[in-house]
Amino acid sequence: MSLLEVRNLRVSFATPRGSVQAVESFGVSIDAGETIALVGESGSGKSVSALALARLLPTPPARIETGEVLFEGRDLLLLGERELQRVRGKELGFVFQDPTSSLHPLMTIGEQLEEALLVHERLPRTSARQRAEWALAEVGIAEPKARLTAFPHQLSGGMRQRVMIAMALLTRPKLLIADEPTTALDVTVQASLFALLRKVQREHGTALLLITHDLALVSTFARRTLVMYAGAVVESGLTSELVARPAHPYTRALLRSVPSLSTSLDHALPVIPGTPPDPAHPALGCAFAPRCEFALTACHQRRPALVALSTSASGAAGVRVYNRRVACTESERALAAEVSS
Amino acid sequence: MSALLAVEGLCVRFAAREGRMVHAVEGVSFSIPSGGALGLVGESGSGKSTTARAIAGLQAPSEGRVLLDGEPFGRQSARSARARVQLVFQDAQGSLDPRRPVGWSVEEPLALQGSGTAKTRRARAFAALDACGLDPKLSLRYPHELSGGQRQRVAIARALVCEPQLVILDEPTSALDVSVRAQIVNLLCDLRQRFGLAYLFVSHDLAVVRRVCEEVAVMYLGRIVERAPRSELFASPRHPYTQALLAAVPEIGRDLALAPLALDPASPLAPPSGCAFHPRCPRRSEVPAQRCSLELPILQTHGDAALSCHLAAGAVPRAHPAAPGSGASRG
Amino acid sequence: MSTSPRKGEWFSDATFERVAAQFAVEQVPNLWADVRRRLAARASARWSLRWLLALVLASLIVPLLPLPSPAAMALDKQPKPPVAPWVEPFNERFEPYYGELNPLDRALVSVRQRAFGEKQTGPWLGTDAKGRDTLARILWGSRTSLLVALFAALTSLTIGVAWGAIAGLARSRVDNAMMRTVDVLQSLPTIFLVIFLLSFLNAPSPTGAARSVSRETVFFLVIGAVSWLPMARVVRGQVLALRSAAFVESARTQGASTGWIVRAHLVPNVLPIVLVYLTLTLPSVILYEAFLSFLGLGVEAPNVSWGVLAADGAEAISPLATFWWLPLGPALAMGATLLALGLLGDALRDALDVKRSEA
Amino acid sequence: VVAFALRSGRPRADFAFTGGGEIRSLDPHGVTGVPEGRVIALLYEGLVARNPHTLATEPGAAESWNVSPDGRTYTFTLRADARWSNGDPLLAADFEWSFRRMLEPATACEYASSLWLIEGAREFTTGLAADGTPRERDWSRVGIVAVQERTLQIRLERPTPHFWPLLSSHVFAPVHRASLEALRERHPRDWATHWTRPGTLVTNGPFRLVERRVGEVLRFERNEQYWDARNVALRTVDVLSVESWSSALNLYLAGELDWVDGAIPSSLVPELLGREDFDPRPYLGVYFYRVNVTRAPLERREVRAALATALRRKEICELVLKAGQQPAFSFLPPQAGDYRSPKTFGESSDYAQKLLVDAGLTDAEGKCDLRELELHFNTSEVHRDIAEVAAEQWRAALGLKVRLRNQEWKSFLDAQGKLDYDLSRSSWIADYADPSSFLDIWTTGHENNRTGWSNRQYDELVAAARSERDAARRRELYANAERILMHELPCIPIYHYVSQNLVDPRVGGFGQNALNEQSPKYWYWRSDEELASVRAQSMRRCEPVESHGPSAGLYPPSRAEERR
Amino acid sequence: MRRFLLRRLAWFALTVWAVITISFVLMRSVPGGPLSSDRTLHPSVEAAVNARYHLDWPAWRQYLQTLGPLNLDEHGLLGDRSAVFGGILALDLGPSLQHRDVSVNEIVAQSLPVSAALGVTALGWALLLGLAGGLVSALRPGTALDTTARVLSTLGLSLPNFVIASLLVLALAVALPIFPVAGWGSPAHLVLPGFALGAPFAAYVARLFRAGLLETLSQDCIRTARAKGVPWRAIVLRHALPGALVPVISFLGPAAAGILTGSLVIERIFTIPGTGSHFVAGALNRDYALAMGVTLVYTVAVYALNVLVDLAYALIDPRVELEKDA
Ligand SMILES: Nc1ncnc2c1ncn2[C@@H]1O[C@H](COP(=O)(O)OP(=O)(O)OP(=O)(O)O)[C@@H](O)[C@H]1O
Ligand SMILES: Nc1ncnc2c1ncn2[C@@H]1O[C@H](COP(=O)(O)OP(=O)(O)OP(=O)(O)O)[C@@H](O)[C@H]1O
Ligand SMILES: [Mg+2]
Ligand SMILES: [Mg+2]
Repeated sequence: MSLLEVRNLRVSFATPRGSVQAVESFGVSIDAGETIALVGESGSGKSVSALALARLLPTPPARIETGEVLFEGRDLLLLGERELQRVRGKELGFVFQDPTSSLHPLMTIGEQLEEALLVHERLPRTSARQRAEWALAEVGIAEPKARLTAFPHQLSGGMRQRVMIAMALLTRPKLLIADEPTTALDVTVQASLFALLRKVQREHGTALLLITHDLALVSTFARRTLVMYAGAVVESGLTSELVARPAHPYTRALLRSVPSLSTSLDHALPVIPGTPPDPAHPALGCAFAPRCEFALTACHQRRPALVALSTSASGAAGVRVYNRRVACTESERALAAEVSS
Repeated sequence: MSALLAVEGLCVRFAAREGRMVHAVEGVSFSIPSGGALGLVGESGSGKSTTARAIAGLQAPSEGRVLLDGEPFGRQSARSARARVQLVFQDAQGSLDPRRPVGWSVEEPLALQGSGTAKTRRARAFAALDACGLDPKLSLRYPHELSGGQRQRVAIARALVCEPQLVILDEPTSALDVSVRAQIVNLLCDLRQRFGLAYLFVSHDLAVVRRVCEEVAVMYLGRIVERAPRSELFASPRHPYTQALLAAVPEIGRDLALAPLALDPASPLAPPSGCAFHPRCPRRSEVPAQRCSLELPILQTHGDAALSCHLAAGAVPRAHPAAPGSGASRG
Repeated sequence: MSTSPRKGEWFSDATFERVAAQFAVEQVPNLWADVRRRLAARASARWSLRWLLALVLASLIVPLLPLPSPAAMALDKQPKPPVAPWVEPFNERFEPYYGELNPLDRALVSVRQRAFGEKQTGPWLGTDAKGRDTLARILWGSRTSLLVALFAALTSLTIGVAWGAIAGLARSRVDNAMMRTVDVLQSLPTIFLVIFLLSFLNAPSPTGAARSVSRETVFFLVIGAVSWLPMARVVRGQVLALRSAAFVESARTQGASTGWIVRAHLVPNVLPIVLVYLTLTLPSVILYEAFLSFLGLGVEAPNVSWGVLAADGAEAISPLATFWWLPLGPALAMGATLLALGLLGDALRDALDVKRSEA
Repeated sequence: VVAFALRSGRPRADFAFTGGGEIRSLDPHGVTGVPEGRVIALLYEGLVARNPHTLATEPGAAESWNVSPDGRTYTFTLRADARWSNGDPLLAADFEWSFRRMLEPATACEYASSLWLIEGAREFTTGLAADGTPRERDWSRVGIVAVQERTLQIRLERPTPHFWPLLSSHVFAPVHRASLEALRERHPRDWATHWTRPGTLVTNGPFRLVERRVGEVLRFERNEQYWDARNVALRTVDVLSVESWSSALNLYLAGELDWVDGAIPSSLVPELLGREDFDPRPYLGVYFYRVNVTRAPLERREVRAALATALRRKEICELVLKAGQQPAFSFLPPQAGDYRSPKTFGESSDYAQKLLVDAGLTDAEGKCDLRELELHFNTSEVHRDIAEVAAEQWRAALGLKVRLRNQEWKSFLDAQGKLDYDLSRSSWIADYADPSSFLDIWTTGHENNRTGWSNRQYDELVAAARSERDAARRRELYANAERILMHELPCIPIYHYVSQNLVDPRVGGFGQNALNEQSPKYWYWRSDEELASVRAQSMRRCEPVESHGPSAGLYPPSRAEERR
Repeated sequence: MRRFLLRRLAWFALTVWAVITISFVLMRSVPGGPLSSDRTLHPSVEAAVNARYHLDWPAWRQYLQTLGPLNLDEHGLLGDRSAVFGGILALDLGPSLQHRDVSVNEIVAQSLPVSAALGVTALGWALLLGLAGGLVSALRPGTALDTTARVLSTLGLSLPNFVIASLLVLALAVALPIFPVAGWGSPAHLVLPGFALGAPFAAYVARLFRAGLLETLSQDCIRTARAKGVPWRAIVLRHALPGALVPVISFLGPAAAGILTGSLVIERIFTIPGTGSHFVAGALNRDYALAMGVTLVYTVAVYALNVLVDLAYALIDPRVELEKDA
């Protein structure tokens, strides 16, 4: 059984101008110790899905319409607030996208770090403080002891982001959901942070759901990848396979647009023409169809389901091989042909 | 050809507790010609945003000056002059009025200049949103109803809509997905080519910097440590910090280098003596007599490039970082 | 590289045409439209607004209504408990004595006399110790109280908000001077001001002709002098915080003038808190009028105000005999009005709070 | 803070009453008001006192006296056992010194002028001789001499019948010289605030001050040094300061107060009238409107007369006031001693209307040409009520427009003093039951005239009456004066007061007199039997109310022995 | 911090001076004087009384006399020590002109603790009811509980406190004699007046607290706390409360001052010997000394409370810099 199993999550927001379908269908399953990357269009519902599965969205205006979030077999969506508290923070860590507003401006860094330990492990204050100090040192903050008494506004943006990461790692959760954890950091710091994450994962078997736009980072760090578009997962699979042979036209287009230090500057970066669909007025057919170069008439009429492309029994022993799934009528056909050939 | 923007000896210092000073920016000078693009990269907290804000006139420089077309530029400049320089804030959420629909915010610069009728203004706002890859229908939404990337694009559209001459972009693409990022990058390049728009581009994303900018400056603790044309900098970085930076860039197909630098960013409150980078510098031993920790290197110009490093004289450029580094196992 | 670009060519209008085709352009991105929509969606706001409008209307046209005169006494009657409207809907005992009236009201009263003649409503809310109709007095009294509230709202909104905004935006010296003025004014017991102004502005005229300044005017002046003080403080605090907000700075880099920033950014962002304070100021002002009436410094008889009625009503509460309808009427009127104001203010605040949208 | 402020409650006093708010002073030479007089009466005793039931003069500190045949020299013999509360003997010199103090300008005694009927007193206070020339102050020229240790002689300017009631009033109370002078020595600047503190204040009355909390309470205990202490029943008396009459009523009904005297809200009067403990009695005071005779239409007598006759006073008394106040058609109340006011005017709106028509101020259709008049009163509910009714009556009868204008007390007085009014509410409460107390104030230039009215004939009549020794002749002179006053009507009398005492039925020794004057030393609590017998004898038909007093009663030591 | 307090002290002196001057001018320009009474005094007597209280002095001299221990009469700068009182700088406000046996200092000393006790009780009621009401309605916005709390709070806001007080007396002192009808002396005497005085303030507190709580609860940092698994109660108490209290605290300054003066009506109804009645009595009786005394008390109270509020801000919010915002 996987650590986290999310099925068919649907989230909408009530706005004064009608309801907005932010997440249409989101599903993922994560094993212990595994790293899964969630990439996709900005505005495609990554953050909302992540927040929704931990039930951290304000309701109203948000509404979780359907779905199942099985964490170690329990459905988080059905848990009482009290039981949920026991899961959150202890077994489920969260790094938010915006560290500035996510830290409490009126509490010291130390207080905020200790809190989870005091709540979940009922540590005495002094040892909680000790642990907090270590955690700060771990994420590379100089003079951690002094920083414990600092307030968030006294830190630079990068430092705040690292505090958020330290806070999430403090209780060594079983699952860490990190929403763009390193956007405000320069690449050298980013590299060291990922080294730390990797170490924690190795030592504690922490699973990681990494939301990011950095496909290069994904390719080096995540074992599996989910691609979202317009509120739905459109492709998932092993990162290496997905990078090597993207099945969904959106994934393909995405990979094509990745800039790198080595590509030629002569041509403009390939982009996906058109604009993403308006979640307030979802289209009937495939959400990507209006921008898709391969779109068929069927694409505009029927929403393709996320289906398995191939089931391969190969791979090293003990390593589960995942279904490669894609939600595209066209590539389903094309890939099926390729695999069978 | 005279520079569109010239920054001369810019220093920004903040008063900190107990009478100490934060030397956020120290003696930064550069210039951007009309239609030029300078990338500003560097350590987080090294003063990039502060430089950008000082140029935009949001932060009074403690020393030095900013010239636009040879004229001093700042808070007191006329509205027409100020409209020629636009700033995209690092924090897109904060730079949009939380109680205004984003469409209103995009129209605001046009309304301020009083250009066109309400209808043409809206048309241009929609077009700018569209050019940044946003559905104009989103213009009815409030900032908090948008995703991080959508907000960032609104902020970019807002800066571009009034067709300035210079845009200062502070990490404009950090929250964007690659495809949108590509779109923005293309848009920026396109605008530059077609209309001679100039950029000061602050970013952590070196690949994007490489695409957008012709020249790149690297900052470390408030100072520019290296400045070079793009081809030169990415091909043969000369400052050890630049080298470390480039080495840490993740690339598809290349495994992440493991922490090449010690995680010990110095604080601008108490910068290290001598070269600010020396405590972390992997190559300081190559300079004799502990010169790095005693003497502040000065920024020396070599042709198009400039470098501030004691190694400079006898430095041998390192191998290109894109070459496969040490292998590390996957998590 | 082309030379300096012409304005308006970067983003072609073609895009606009395309967008406009699939998008209702009339839908202007407009905060106020949203606020209106949200307000309209709220039942409590609708009812409050209706009640307030009805009250304002009633107080405007009260001379036209077939009510007994609020001043005509019937001394042969003791305070009389209410008679249900269905028991005695109307009687024919109208006595057209109103005391002093302005020409407009006089005209309205004569219209009323022509229309209804001797007919007048029964004592639906009872009568007071001098046989005057409580309902009529409450409606006539609403004029003073509503005017006081209106005046206080106006001064708070104009002087208070402007003062606070200017202090918040100004450099430190001006700010300091302005806030110290507020300090001093706030430290001055209001009661002094009242007595001072009453005896000063209401000062004798040697000929015995009509006084130039009526007591109500004095009252409004005092209210005006003090009611904006807390508002100025609050607004200043908000403006101080907003002044350095990124979106204000961003507008500044666009070359926005201070006036624009105030109008376009500060107002909508300060408004929610201003509204909260306003809904707190109005009751306290209406009650202050009641307090002064309790001290006998309120409006002049035979004019009435809710404060006078409440004070009289409170006097009538005694263990010996309780004329319960005397305090009840004004209390209900005040309660309902202030409740409506409060609910409306809450609704407005919530409507402005774009984050907490309830569709 | 709470604990500090709530210093533990004192036990309830034997008797508690209130006369309204905080009193001005405990210095008998520094007060004028009725509530102050009540407190002074607890603390001090003058040479003579007045019997609360009969208002007859009875011995006080002086046990006997005689009057010289010319009626000008009074010789008092002080009791041998008269003592101050600290045990010092009370001597004639104390009285001499006290009267002198009263007359010293520096004392600033507001009642000093009432002593000017004593020979040389006026000159002593003002420093001016009778002809107005400045003159050295010389006490020896004043007719107050302590001829012996216990003999005091007072010489009046001329024989004065109302000297007796005056003498028993609180102004003539003695103050203790030694303690006052010692304090003055010690606190030259603020001796006054030290002098009246409990423990420092030395008095000679039936009670002495033991506690004072401003705005809250004055507590008194029986003065065991008082010569008649054996006849004083109450051991402790509280005088509470209660600003609001409804609160006073509440406190009374809850048994916290035993006597409330004051303006009971008129809406409650009907509820009280049938009760045993509320028995309004005529009171020596008149409620009237001053008319500013210096202003345009009011300088005409016809207008004033029209105003006076157009009022329907009965309506005001019965429907507004309700406590049995009497409509006033004369300035003096009917109870002013032997004096009877002449009949002068009546009420008739037709007559009033005719007056105006005859004067050419109202045309045949009854359209009044008079300008709008302003009715000026000080802020108070009852004044407002009366003014509203009066204004309405004038409007109905004369078609006159009358605007109301209320002012708070001090501004009101200021405006009245400056003659800045048309019609202004006033009242006059007599110090003693004598026409002079009412009619003197209307003489030309009298500081309490305040209407601008002046009449030579009137002045002469009053002056003649003042020195007339023959009582009947004197009454005659005063009646003629009042006739002039009520013809000229610079003041429009409205009603004569009643006292409105709300007093526990069990209280005995409570005086019901026209001055509502009380003598605290007579107060006691009736036992159940006595109460029952009093009730049985009572002529009034009223419902008995429950008493909060001690059912066993509380009698003075002398009576207690008697009963035993 | 010390600099802040020192600066505030300097401003304080200036404010007090301004208030003294303004009230002096106001008081003296109002018609009527401390001596005017129903029975006009004989001019010579009046002159004597005026001289006794130096009311015959020119205004500037009275003003200086009010201010300080300088006594500018013919006996030289410090005078012959016969001045009635020492002046504000000497903390001697002199005798009351109305209650002539007592000094204003004494009156203030006696009545201030009473008012303070009443005020503390009223504030206690206000905070107890207000915070509870605000909490209830903010935690369950939109529910019946919320609506009830809000309607109650509006009622509290809209009923004049004298009506509330009269009804309370009728119900809880007369009909059911649980509490004394009026008077002072025991804790039971405090309950009803405290409640009547505190009720409108409770309503204010409830509204401000509700608004503040809703605002803070919608912030992102609350989401962080929830993500850490902090129990809801701890979130409300530790994370949301400080921020939500800010508007309440800024209201408490003026409120406490209002309780000092606004207690007049309550004091009257319950016959409580507090300072409230002296405000009006001082002004109405033209008791210049008493009026000045209570004005000073009020000014000091308002100012001190404002400083306390600012300090509380700084205590709650580390981003507030006291020096900058003084
Ligand atoms: N409160 C809200 N009200 C209405 N719509 C919302 C709200 N919050 C988010 N949305 C919409 O939901 C969609 C998904 O948003 P989400 O934040 O999950 O995007 P994302 O994938 O995280 O994007 P990014 O990478 O830019 O952060 C977006 O279209 C956004 O506009
Ligand atoms: N208002 C301020 N007061 C005090 N110090 C400040 C202020 N603004 C910035 N600093 C300090 O100045 C330094 C430079 O900050 P700046 O925001 O320019 O960095 P940056 O290069 O943009 O970093 P990042 O990449 O994280 O955005 C930082 O150490 C920061 O702490
Ligand atoms: Mg996101
Ligand atoms: Mg930055």
